[in-house]
Amino acid sequence: MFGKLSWSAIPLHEPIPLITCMVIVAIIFGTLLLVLLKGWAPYLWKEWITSVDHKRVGVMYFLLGFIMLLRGFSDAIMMRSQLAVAYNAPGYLPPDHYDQIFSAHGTIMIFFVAMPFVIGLMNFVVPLQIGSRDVAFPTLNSVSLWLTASGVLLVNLSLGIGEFSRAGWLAYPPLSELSFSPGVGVDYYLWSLQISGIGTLLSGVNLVTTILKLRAPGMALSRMPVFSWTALASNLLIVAAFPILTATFAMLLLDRYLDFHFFTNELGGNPMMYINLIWAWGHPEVYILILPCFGVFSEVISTFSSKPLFGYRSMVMATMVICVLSFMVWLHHFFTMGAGADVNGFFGIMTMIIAVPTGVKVFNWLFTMYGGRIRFTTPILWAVGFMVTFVIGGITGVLMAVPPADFILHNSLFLIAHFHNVIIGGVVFGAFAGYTYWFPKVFGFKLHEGWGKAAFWFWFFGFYVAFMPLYVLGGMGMTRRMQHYDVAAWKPYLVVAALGAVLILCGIVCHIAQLVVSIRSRHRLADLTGDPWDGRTLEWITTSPPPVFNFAVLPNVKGEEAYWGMKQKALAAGQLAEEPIYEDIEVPRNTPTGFVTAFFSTITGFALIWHIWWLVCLGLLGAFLTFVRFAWRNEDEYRIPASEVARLDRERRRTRSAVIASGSIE
Amino acid sequence: MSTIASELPGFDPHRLGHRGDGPDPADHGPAPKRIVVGYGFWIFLLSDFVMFSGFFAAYAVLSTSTAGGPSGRDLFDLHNVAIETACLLASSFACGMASIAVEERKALPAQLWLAVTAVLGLAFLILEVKEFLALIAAGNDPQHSAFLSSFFTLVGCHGLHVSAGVLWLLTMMAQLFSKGFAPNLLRRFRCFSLFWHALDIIWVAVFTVVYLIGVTQ
Amino acid sequence: MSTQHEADWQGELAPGDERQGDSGASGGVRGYLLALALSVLLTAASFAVVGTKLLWAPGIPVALAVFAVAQMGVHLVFFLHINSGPDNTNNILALAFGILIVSIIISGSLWIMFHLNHNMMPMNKLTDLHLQH
Amino acid sequence: MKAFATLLASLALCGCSDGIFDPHGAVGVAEKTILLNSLFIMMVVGAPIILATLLFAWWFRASNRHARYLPYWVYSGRLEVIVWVIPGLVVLFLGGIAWIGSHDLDPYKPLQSEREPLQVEVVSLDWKWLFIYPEQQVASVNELVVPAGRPVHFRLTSATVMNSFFIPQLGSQIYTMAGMATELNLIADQEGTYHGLSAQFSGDGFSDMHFEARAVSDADFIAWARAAATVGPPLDAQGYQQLLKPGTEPTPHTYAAVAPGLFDTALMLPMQASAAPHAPEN
Ligand code: HEA
Ligand code: HEA
Ligand code: CUA
Ligand SMILES: [Cu+2]
Repeated sequence: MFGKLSWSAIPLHEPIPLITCMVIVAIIFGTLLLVLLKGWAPYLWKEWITSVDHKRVGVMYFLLGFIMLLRGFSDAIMMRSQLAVAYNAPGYLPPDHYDQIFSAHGTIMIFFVAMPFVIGLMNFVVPLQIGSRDVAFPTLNSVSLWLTASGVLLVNLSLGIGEFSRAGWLAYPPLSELSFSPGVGVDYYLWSLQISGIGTLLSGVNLVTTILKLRAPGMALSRMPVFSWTALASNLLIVAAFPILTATFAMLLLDRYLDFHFFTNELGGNPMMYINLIWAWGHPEVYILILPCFGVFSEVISTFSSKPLFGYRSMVMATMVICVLSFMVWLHHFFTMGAGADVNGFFGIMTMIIAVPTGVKVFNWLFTMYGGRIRFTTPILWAVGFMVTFVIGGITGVLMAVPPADFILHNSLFLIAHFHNVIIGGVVFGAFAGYTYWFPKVFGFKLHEGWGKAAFWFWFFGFYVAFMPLYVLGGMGMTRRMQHYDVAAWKPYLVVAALGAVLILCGIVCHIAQLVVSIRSRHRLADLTGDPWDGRTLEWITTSPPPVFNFAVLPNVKGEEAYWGMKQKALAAGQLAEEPIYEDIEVPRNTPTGFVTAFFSTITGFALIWHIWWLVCLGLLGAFLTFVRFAWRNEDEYRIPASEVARLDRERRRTRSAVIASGSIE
Repeated sequence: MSTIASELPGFDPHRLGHRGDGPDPADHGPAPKRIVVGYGFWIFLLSDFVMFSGFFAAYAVLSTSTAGGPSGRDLFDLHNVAIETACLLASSFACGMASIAVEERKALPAQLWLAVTAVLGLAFLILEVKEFLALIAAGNDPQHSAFLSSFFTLVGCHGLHVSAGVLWLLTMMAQLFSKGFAPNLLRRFRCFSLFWHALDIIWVAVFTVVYLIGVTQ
Repeated sequence: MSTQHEADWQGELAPGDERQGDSGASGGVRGYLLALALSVLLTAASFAVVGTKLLWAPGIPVALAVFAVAQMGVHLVFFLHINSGPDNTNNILALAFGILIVSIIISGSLWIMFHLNHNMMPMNKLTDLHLQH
Repeated sequence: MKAFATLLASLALCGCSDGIFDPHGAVGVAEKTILLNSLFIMMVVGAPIILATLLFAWWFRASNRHARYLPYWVYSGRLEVIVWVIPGLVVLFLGGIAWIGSHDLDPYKPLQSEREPLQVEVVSLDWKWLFIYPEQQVASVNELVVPAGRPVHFRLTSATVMNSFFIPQLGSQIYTMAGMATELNLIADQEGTYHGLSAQFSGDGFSDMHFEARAVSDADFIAWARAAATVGPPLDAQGYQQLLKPGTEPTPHTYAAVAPGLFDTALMLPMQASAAPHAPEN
């Protein structure tokens, strides 16, 4: 009846997961109760859960990332503290638990923290920046979001029901095959990533189409802000890379469920093929994460230096070169498998070539600051911190691209240090820069600067304290994924690294404090102009928060830095351009399609993991019916009358005019 | 602040050189829904091709890993494959005729041609399932070697796509019947025909790489 | 407003769309008939090549590849209406990107896996256990 | 900057710890040299960039009235070229090193030496290392003894999941995989005891999957092999089955009388392990 599921799946005898689960369940029920008691449920349902507005979807992605960040971080701090005490001792986390933790940490951080954050940012900003009303397929966008949430739910269910994978974040076979991982852990891993992967793929299709087909009049590609360019590159990579992941996981699933022999040891299976394919996805994946962050830094550095971005053309070219090259380097993750000198040499060189366009970007940011008037707000702190940190991380990456050097660095803590260096120094810093930069656009008030700066400094130094020792440990020959060790010389470094993680924790606490304080003093921090930073790109032309339709009239773009040009003209003339003629605007209707689809896919996924076949059928049937129901819908849009559009826009023009009259925008 | 540099003639700080150029065809603002939907679906199809490339790569690598069991040469019946191919080709043609009927808003011919498409698609599926069942009955199931695993997966994945296409087709016929040529149906139909023809392209790769090259090895 | 935009976008085709009133070689029923004829021809040629003794055996896969590529081209042009016209540029670019990725993945994987297998298969040193087919 | 200082200081520090910066074999020495060379070449570009970042950020702060404001300085053809060429040159240089290095230090390539390499066959098990000396017909678990100054040719495979055979102070690591035989050539220049381990996660017992690699004098090696040949149980098919049971092995030990061709059997065993398809658990 219930397949493999039984009471023994609940960790009643293991205190750590049990308590964690109980706390989480309590929090979830508490939140639900609060929502119900306060009567917020209808509002949440109507305005958020069923929303297809790209801005709301973006915010929800963001929230998802934020919640999972706490989970990912608690895993990290458990690992660091375990290693700080596990010298010649078992520590407090037995291997089977520790192995789940690093696997979950890597999986969650990449798929459910970094990805939602980056996708959320692109979702929110791109349509505004290119002057569009919404993304190309708003309903699909909501489906993507909820499929990702479904993956998140499954991963977290594994905490309390059954177990998570113990095979690392990429689940190399044969370890991840049924014969070596007979439990449900790997199945949790595979199904949650399959489901959320489809969501990611759809969101990539959506954004590529949006960027290529929905730009405002006059917004030629050669005038598009660099963030939108990097978003285009990143989404092209999603569209091209995620299908490989889907195919690879499908094969591993067939091995595990139907006794196929793609990657098994026996009957001709070949585990090397899995490793080959997973990295053909995996390397582009890291650029999917970093490219939009490069875009964020480009916007932030230019805005706060009060200068256009230096070398726009080089910047765009570098972005696209990275986009294509990232598909030609994947073997650098397994130089030590023994493919031979020619293959290793070729992929080593291709890898290094990526350093060239990346270097060009760094130089261009540098020259953007040169001759600028840099206002040191929180976003630019993150940007400068990024430039310093990322160069180090990039260089250690190039070091490992030299095959003979990788022969001694592979899988060591040096590697761990490299990728945390680029991911924290690049993706996380970029995420925070973007978060502080666009927050006022999302909510209409700025974030508190003091707490933001405190968070930055804790993160910045915390990062160095936590990860520089790992470079050293790598040099001392310590490998990754160790649960305990007996080399005395390693211990001091591991203790320092644990302290670094505590510093980072302080940074996270500052972030939470910042959010609380800012919400409390939102009236004081309010920004009525819609343009708090003296911005240059189109998103700053509309109100904060923007209306559902984004722009009352689609902006007519002339020249690069669309908004900057209009603003200068208005300032010179002392008034805004003439009032446009307002027209009715069609806006997509909200729909529960996304939520319902995700509901059924979660059920299907859960049933598959536990081999509850009747429930699988039920879930699939539900998903199909949802699809048909969606296809049958007649009306998917409603009209906002011109008078309402005009009313809203006149209000915006009034505040803008007042600012213009006062002579400066700041 | 009386003169604005960006308004000066010849101001082109980025040397992009598009000032004074003729209008860029892509400068016209958002595309109409027809193009947006078609393009989005096109991108999706390309991603589907990439997914297939994963299965093709796996097949190509594993096709010699027969673990002492039979190889493609021993198993494949080209006669059957030829009939399957004929079915798919004919159905692609029928789909084309259907799209002409749809463009001209002729409901009856459209339904007829769609039905022909579906029947041919089903015929293909039946043939494929029969082939699979025969293989399994003879003990050559996908559990027996990496080669067989990858063969069943690659060909089966194409088959699943065809099945999904047939389901989609039937849903659309029902919609056409009950609601006529609504604009969203027209858009969906265009996507469908892209999908159906793209499956053909994949089938060309399948019968070449798997069957034809398979029997010559 | 929206009709205005429609007009502007005359210069662009959705994938799979045919230009209105296109009476060229790919248009209408004639186009589909031609497509059918061409693909039947190419398919027949592929199947024939396999059976033939006329062709040098190692050349057969090459011939098959050529026929397959030709047939894919036929499908793209006549069924999917992808062509090199200016109204199709964006669709072609997307296709080119797709083809690039597909070929990188397939050829890259084959190259890598060939070398790995070559370097690691213990066969040459063994009385072979599993290559006996 | 601080970061660099930390990094460099730490690199210097670990000169006295057993790691890749303290190599005791020709392969390791070459790899360490390549690593440091590459690092310094890149620092030549990287360090100035970091410095310039901090400098520009500080000098061009809005409150600095002495800094020149150039709001329209956004393009320079000359800089554009320089910006592409500098990293390009660095990569050209590194690329050359990478190409030559991967050929020269290819793990499969025999080492230059007058002496015949010692043959050692390595099998990674759950979670221990089996070393077979086909010429001496002995074997050991979690203890690798080799003569110093004589090249060693390893053939490696895995009895179960993937592992990576790695002795940081001797140089290159290489994967061990079931049904596949990889090869590796290493040499220990001086006598000594080096830490060896698996660098590829292989399951719950992974952390204990390390061994001692002892490089000894020729005479000691012969004595060790002779001793091993007399004490300890024989390693036949049955003994091997015993080893296959998952578990860690805290105390190294040796085997006498290794069945000939044991490595090749071990190589093929996992491929047949379940020639009869095993039913998936339901
Ligand atoms: C956002 C994520 C991200 C980014 C951006 C990068 C960027 C790079 N990575 Fe990293 N990498 C990872 C995430 C990332 N990586 C992860 C997660 C892993 C491990 C996964 C696992 O095994 O679990 C990994 C592993 C990894 C390996 C495998 C090591 C091993 O397993 O043994 C290698 C080897 O080549 C590598 C190289 C590089 C290179 C060359 C870059 C380059 O793109 C860096 C380019 C940047 C610069 C070089 C700095 C700026 C440039 C200049 C200042 C110009 C001047 C400099 C020069 C000319 C050199 N990475
Ligand atoms: C995005 C990727 C990401 C991030 C951010 C981190 C962050 C951290 N990681 Fe993680 N780590 C991985 C990806 C990541 N890691 C991967 C892939 C592995 C390999 C797993 C494996 O072996 O299989 C790994 C492994 C790994 C190990 C295991 C090493 C080993 O194998 O021995 C350790 C050990 O302590 C560790 C520590 C940390 C610490 C202390 C942090 C902390 O310093 C930082 C914590 C970070 C945050 C809490 C913030 C993240 C925030 C955002 C991304 C932005 C979102 C912001 C808003 C919504 C506002 N990591
Ligand atoms: Cu210190 Cu050897
Ligand atoms: Cu990589």
